[in-house]
Amino acid sequence: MTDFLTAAVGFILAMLALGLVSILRGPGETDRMMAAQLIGTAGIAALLLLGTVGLVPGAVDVALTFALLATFASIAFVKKGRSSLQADESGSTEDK
Amino acid sequence: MSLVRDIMTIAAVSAGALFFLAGTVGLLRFPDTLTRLHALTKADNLGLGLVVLGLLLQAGNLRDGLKLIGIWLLALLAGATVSQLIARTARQGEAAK
Amino acid sequence: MNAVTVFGIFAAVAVGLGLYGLITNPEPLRKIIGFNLLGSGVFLLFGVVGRRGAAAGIGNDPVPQALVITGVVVAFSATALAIALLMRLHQKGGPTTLGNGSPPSARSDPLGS
Amino acid sequence: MSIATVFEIVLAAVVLILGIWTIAVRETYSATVGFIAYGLLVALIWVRLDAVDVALTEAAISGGLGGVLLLGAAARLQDAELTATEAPSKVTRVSAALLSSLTAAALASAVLFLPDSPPTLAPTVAGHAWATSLANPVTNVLMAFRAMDTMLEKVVLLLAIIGVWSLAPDDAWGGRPGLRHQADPNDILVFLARLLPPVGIVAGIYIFWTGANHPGGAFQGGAILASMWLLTVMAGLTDTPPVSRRWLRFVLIAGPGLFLIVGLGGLWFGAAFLAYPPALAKPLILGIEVAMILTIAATLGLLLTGAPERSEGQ
Repeated sequence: MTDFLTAAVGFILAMLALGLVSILRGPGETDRMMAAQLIGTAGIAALLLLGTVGLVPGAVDVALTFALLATFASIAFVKKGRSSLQADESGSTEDK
Repeated sequence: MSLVRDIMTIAAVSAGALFFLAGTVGLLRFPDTLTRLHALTKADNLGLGLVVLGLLLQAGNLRDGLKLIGIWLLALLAGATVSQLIARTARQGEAAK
Repeated sequence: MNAVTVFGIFAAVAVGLGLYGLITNPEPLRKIIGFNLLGSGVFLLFGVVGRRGAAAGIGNDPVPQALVITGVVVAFSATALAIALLMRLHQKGGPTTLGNGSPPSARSDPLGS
Repeated sequence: MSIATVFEIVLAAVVLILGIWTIAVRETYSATVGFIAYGLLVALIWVRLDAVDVALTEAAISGGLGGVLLLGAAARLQDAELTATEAPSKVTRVSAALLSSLTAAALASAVLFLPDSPPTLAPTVAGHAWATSLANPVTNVLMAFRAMDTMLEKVVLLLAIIGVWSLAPDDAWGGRPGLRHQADPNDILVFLARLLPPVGIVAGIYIFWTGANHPGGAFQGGAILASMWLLTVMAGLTDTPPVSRRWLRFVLIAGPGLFLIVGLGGLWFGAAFLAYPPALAKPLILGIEVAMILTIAATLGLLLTGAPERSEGQ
């Protein structure tokens, strides 16, 4: 059981890494905004499994923190991305 | 009894891992932002749900179980709203170009 | 090979990476990121040493753990202050690079005024 | 090689690749995104090292809040960055690479050749847990055995916020930090900013409260509270308070202030500075922590919003 769950964490982590590579390479800035979202799901799954494997009950609380902070980071991505888009539109008149 | 539970856990976690695989394949293969977003949020949230389901069977008590479900619900809420926000920003970005 | 070895080597490499980024990246923001990476490697070294000191039913020596928690918060404060300084420099129209190309007068002006 | 070791190597490799990407990528914005991912995933390593308290701190403060801080700066500097093409010379790069690899190699060999009987303070900490009647050893160290460190760290936070505020332009002194965000009632962000903070506040208080006996505590809880507050600010539902407000300044000094008063009380009535009488230890520590979580949440939030930029009326 433990071996299976450890393998599952490893697998999900590998998926997370591949997804991150794809997102971070992504052509647009909107692609990068998904990074925190990806970690918010796959990272939580890995953490929950890890807590069960390593008999670390506190890992569930870390997952809870992840869920909240990853959401916060995603919102910040979107907000900053939007403001930089707007700055691009009206940049020439306002900047200097 | 515990053997049955273990088998169900293995089944659920494997199914969850499969959905993570599907989500990642989608991320790697789909061409533009909106379709990739679609692959990411739907498949991964389902994968997380299945992993949570598998771990629920191993949870020692009610409190731990409720916490697991609560985390999944939080992830769902975040996924639903954040993906909409990102999609809207992507569309605005296209319009601005 | 165990967790201590694997993560110990990882921590050492993270310190090296952070140091490299700190030296070679000309932009101050990148230097701040490099410094944070360096710091996280140092914290992990504490964690690895603490993991070896697991005893009395505690999985990781609590004293280094407490030191690292304090360190993380202090590092965050320092980062926030550094970024505030950088933002102010940017507002004043100063250069946001530390390259050799910028003339010395432009570099010292925002600080002097 | 066991499956656990393979997993650990995979984990270390994933985080390491993120670290390399963060350092090597061209655009600063991408580097900050990579750093957020790195900071969140390092928490997994800390869980694997059985240091859940640190994992919580690293995820919340270093990855979450710290990453967003860098991200905000990167977004603002984006236009300025275009002119910054000055790359260091090849000699600098090679010698920096040499120095960094030497440092890394020295540290790695130090880890590999650590003495066989590791020194540890864990039994000492466990043996003195009766003095506070708290079950979480890390909270015991932070709040009782090395309380001086924690108090001074609060002072560092306070100094940082004073430093950030003092960078305000003259006309904005005492004003509101950060930009004003407009609330669009049809925006889903506003919906999220109404729905999530109540849940997040409960979670933050839970993380704080459970810190007495399980991993958690005032820093981690405070970071979650700060992120929820900033979420409502970003959605435009609330505005940052002018920094000249008296209540705000009171909140900022409440944590270290109460800590100092209790410490002096220990000097007056008891054995030493910051000595708690064992019977009162738990209520005293809880009282300090309640004041601290408010101070930490306010300070972290204000550090993220930066120096005052608008005068009060704006």
